Amino acid sequence: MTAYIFRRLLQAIPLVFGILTLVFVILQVAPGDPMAIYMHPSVAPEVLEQMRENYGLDQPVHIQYVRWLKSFLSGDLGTSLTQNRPIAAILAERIPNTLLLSGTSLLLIFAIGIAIGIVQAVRQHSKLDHALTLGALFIYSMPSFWLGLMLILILAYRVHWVEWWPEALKFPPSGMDSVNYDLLSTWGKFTDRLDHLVLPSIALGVSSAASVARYTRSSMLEVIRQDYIRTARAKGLPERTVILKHALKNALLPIITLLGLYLPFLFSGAVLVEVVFAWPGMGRAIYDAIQQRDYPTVMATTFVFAVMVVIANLIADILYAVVDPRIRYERERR
Amino acid sequence: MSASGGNGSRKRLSAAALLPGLPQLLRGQRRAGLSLVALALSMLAVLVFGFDRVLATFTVGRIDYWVAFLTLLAGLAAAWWLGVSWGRGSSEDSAAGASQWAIAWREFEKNRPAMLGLYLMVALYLVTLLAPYLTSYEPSVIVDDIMRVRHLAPSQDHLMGTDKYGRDVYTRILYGARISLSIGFIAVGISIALGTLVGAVSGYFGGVVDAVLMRFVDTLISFPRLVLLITVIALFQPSILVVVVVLGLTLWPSTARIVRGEVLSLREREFIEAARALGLGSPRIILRHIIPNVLGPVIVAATLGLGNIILIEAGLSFLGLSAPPPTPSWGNIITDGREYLVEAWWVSTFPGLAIVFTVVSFNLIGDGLRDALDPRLRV
Amino acid sequence: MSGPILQVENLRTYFHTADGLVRAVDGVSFNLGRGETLGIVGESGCGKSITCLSILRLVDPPGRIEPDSTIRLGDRELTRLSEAAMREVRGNAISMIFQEPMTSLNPVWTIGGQIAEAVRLHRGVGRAEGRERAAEMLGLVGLANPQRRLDDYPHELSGGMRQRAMIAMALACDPDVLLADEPTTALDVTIQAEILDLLCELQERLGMAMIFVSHDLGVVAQIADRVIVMYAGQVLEEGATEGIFSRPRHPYTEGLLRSTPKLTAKLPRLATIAGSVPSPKRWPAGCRFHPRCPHAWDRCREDVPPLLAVDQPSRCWLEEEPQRRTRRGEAGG
Amino acid sequence: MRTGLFVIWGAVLLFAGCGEAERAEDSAAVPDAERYGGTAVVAASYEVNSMNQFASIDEISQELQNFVLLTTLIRYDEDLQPVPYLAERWDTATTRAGLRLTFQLRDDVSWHDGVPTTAHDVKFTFDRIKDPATAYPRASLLALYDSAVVSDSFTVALYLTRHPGFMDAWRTISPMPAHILGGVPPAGLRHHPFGSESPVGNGPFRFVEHRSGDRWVFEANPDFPEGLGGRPYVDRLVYRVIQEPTTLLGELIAGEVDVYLVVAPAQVAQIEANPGTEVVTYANRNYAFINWNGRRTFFQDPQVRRALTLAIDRGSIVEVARQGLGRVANGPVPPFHWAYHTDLEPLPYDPDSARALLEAAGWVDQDGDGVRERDVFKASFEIKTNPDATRQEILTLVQADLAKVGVDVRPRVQESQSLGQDIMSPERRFDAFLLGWRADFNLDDRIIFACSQLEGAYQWASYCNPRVDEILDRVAMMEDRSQALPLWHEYQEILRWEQPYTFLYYDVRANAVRQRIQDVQMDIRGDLLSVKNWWIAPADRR
Repeated sequence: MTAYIFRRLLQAIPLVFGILTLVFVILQVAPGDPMAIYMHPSVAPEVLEQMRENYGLDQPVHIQYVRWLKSFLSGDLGTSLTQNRPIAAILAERIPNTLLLSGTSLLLIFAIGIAIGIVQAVRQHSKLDHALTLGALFIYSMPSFWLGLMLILILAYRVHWVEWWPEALKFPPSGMDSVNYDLLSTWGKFTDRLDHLVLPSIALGVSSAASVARYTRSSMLEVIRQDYIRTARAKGLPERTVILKHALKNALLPIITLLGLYLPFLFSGAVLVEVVFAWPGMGRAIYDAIQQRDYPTVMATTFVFAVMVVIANLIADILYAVVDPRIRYERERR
Repeated sequence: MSASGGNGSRKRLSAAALLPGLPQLLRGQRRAGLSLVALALSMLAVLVFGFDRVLATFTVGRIDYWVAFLTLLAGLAAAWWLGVSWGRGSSEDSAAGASQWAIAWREFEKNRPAMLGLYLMVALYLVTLLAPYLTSYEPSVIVDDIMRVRHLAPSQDHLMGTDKYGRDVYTRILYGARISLSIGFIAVGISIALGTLVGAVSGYFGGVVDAVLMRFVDTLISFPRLVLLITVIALFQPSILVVVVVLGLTLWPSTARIVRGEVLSLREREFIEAARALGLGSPRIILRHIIPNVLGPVIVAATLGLGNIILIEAGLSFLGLSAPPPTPSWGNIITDGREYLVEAWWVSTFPGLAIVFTVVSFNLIGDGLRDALDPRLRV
Repeated sequence: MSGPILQVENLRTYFHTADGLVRAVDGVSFNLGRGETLGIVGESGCGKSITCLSILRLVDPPGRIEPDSTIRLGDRELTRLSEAAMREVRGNAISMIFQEPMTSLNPVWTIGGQIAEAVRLHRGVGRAEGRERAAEMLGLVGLANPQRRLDDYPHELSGGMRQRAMIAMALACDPDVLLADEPTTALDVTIQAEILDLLCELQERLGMAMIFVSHDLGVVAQIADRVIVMYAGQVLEEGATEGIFSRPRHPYTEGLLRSTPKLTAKLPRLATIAGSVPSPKRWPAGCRFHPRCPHAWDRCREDVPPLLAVDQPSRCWLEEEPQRRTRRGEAGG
Repeated sequence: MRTGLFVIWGAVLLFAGCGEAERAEDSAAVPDAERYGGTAVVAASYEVNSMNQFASIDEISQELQNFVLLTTLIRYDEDLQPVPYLAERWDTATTRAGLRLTFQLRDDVSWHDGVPTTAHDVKFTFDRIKDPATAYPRASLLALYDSAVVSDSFTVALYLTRHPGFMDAWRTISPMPAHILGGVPPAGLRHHPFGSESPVGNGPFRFVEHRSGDRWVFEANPDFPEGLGGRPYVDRLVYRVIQEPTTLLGELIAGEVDVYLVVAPAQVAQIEANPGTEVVTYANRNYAFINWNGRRTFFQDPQVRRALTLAIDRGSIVEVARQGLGRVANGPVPPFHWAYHTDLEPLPYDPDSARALLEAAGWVDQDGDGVRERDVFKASFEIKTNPDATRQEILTLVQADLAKVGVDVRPRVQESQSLGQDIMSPERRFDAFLLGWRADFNLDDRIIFACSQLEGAYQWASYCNPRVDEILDRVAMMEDRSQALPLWHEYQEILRWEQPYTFLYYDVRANAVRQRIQDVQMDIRGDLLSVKNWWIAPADRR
């Protein structure tokens, strides 16, 4: 197993390198000047030149590239042009936030998606099945930012046409916690954080949950047709046990590979959702950085995104091996 | 059921001339009949209720009017021609060894949600092409007295109300369909063409070519898509052209993967061996023998991709990274109206619904196609 | 002997599909005595497996056991039991072994776990006891080193070992009736024989009754006390094994026998039965075998023959009009 | 991003902003002791870059620096006259080279780490600003200043060339702590953790926490000297970034946000309709304009530029795009400024005259396509702007208006950085663009309209009028306002006629405030002007 993980890590190196190069090329080709934010009448041209020099932007492209790679390899992600602080420090603040949000969403996606998928498969062709299929399809077809705004209007803001919405189901529409977070008790902090997670994680995850439900349903239907399910039934096991113990674990195998697929998707979605819900995560960091042509931040953030995706795929593979004894066996034999 | 004598065919001709679809209905082919009736009636309705706008085609001379005019003519012609010819030789067709596509179509036809999606899509495209005949307003013209006509609630004059500039939302959605759908179509076209080519080449040649191309594909895939799009579009100035090209250039890797997988299994099959034995060159084998055989999964991916792109375009509009205003893409209309959601819900709600229904119909078609084209899934 | 342990009467299992009614099992009746082995033979698609699954009420929708069918286990009428009561029967009073040892075991759980599961469920014992019983059963079916095998996953066993494990699982709760649905078909010939011997031996030791389904007459001849021949969802002939094999009455049985290779007899070439099993959506009118029967005449096309004669009943009008038997039929189609 | 470009260069003013929150009348009844406590939450849709004066240029950073964390030497009173703040008093003396300005600092202000604030801090700050290696973005504030000399711990003398409004710089520059930053090389100041991780100030609030992209938290500084008002009433002040306006409005309505700075015009009506919130408006220093590229044939003719202005319904623009938050502009001097020409009427909305002017200039629609031509040139061009919702709305309206007089406009939204690059390039890569200026109290328009600047980075209109040059040169050094006023008026009259820009409107700032926050005063001097006096009645505290 260790050898396998090691091999996978080695394979990831050219991938990460490729991503870095790609981003560098795009940023170089793109029109626009990172120093433009400082251009206004009271900034003298010499001052701009001075800053350009300070940031090493006066160097030829290939030198900049090599320099950046070098400093990156030595663990220095550079300094943000707009925030004037080490990018590593910014990311250290932002990464946990994005992980918290996408992690919660992921949990939601799989918990809700799998539960609905099972219900649908077990009651295939029933009215409930059709209704859920249709509902999932509609949710899946909704733009996430639109859903986010609707959630805010209904659940947080309670515009006049949704005044019937119960007060208890109101959730804060922005930020990670209340302004008095640091004054709360541990339990208070926990519930406060949870409260703030509700809306963004729903907006981020609901469409993926719909697609997980779809996959689970078809995977489950496939598994239910298998001989070993009949064997389990022939043993006299209650239907619950048959489905939850014998069918589910098998049906989950293809779902686990989805994990690796959803993570880049979640990180993408995080950009929109973090903007709508004022969530101080990486998605917004990269969006702001792009908007302000903060090259070093764009490159560093992109790199971290890519590494996180690579790690996610690795985790998905390992998880797959854990759940499926057949694969474990083969790897051990190798 | 086929009409053997001249008498029967004359009767059918007159029935078809009266109303296309009537003979099919009389023969009990409900689906074909009703579709034809619906097509003919809707075209006639456009002609009757929008007569002055149809006439305006000749005076305005704008290209979209002519497109609408041709669509109308084609629609009417198709309705009557199909009314006469459709379903005449159907029994003979099905008897002979039908092609893979005919089998797929028969499977698809049985799938009711997929057919619903197909009807929705056809209607959508007709509406898009006929847009100038379906409204008496212009999408981007702002009248003088804005304060009087802005944010009017839906009414008979303005089916879906007016926006903050007093423009008719219904009209903007009609014209916006054109933008959103073309962005989708062209982008999918680019990505499918590129993805198929790369996938086919990679799978066919294998070895170093495959390794290099697939590493590149991996790189693009492990990149959060929207992040990549935002980066590139923001840096190159949002415009329809940039959005289309960038979407097309970033979405192809998944197609490439699908195609490569198919090609890898195809490569070993006899007919490719045979082609090689005949001494055909690689480009020819790829183009003539491999690509036609991987079209099925590619078409499915394309249909699902269309819906996806419409959603992505909306997201980009929200971030101000799509076609600049006043171009009415659906995403733009939603974004325009979102600040006024409370006072004027209609501005954002209707384009939102348009997106949802369009994406739903593409997804229904895509799922139907997948079921129809994949023999393994056939029960 | 106090009467049969299992009585099946007029069993009809129909599938109500969108394309029409499929009468997979259409009026099957038989008895199974205590300790007896009943062989069911017939070509694939004739309803043998569905009959077994119907006994356990495991037919998947849209399949349904039609009303008036009766399946009596001792004094219990299985068709009327609640689902919960039926679960008590499955794997406990009646258990089943399936054709495909490769796919009939759940690939993601250990063998031991899968065997112990049934024991714990029906015997209400704890984890340790269940495990012990599983090991005991694995030993019983002749697996070497049963304790270690408990923690193996199915893919770590060979086909024959898996079928042994399946048998162990089926017998773990001492069932009264064992349904063996082509348990040896998927196995190599040598292993087939081992498994058959094992089944015979276990049946004698444990004294249970067994229904042994197979399309292989040779295997059935070896193991069964009595045989029923099924075709197109019906029983065509029924009788003691020896009688069926030495004096087949129904042309279908004859055909089957003739198409079975024998080491002893020397035939110029192996005979086959002309045509194939008809679609269960549209059984032929009259005698269902008539399109393939070398002796068929008008009556066969129109009237449905009942099971005629008593000691070895056969569903054939030849029983009434034996003179109709043709030479052509003897030669084989 | 949002503010686009702004000019900041000095002068003194006469006219004060009009808006001051109409507060609860009974506020005076609450005894002072009961006012202490509670948390006030300020939010806006943009990030605060840094607490480091040497690095930041955005408006909100400066407000937090000058009113919350740090202290300026002087402040303006309601008549926009300098009043003492950190500097107890000052005097001026004429020297041979020009002027000597001596500040006497208070001796009871200390940095939040306990070290007293002294004249050395002022000199340190002055020296760093003057040092090009610091790359201080607003270095031109002190362009006419020469040197600083510390005479004792609390006295510092500054030598400068005499010019009008020389005090204005000290309203916006807060001294920085020399004992912390003194050892940092000038080029490294920008990256010092002081900016966003460990700022130490000497103002009414102390830094507690900064979470990037989320919030800044400050707490009351109990040691803030009585002479400057003492400890602020609220315990904590939180600044939150909420990018999406809809979300921000939701938080305001829900009561999670107390002050919403720079309300989107579309939301004003909703906030006013909501019980518990109100909108505070005041005329600020910004004005919006369309810059016509004078190097293009079409825009060279003042007649054509005037026609374009006449054809644009600026009243409607203010009503529709700004929800009435603005006033139609007639020139580059906003109404707050003492030199504003009160009797000058803006050009009216008059499409008929516009058509006549265009025709007179030779622009006629010859081929009947609805767009005018002259020779081979077509009256068709691009107007760029940055991705700001209001600006895009305006552009949409402008396009519609100009279409009615036969001028074809293609709006183009371009992301701020590359737009900045395009318009400042020596090639002037644009036809026209829509942006805004922020006029400072000390107004000097030479850089945007003077002939000498034609090749400069900011003379986008390529406008040159010798008389305008003369006026601008003279008023820049004229300290006597009564003498300067007629010149200023003439300047405004000329620009109204020649329209190098189409001046769209003078901006009115709208901020939303929850009523529980008492004694909020916001005007042209700043949104957070009165932050240390804000208080919340005990019952209203969260």
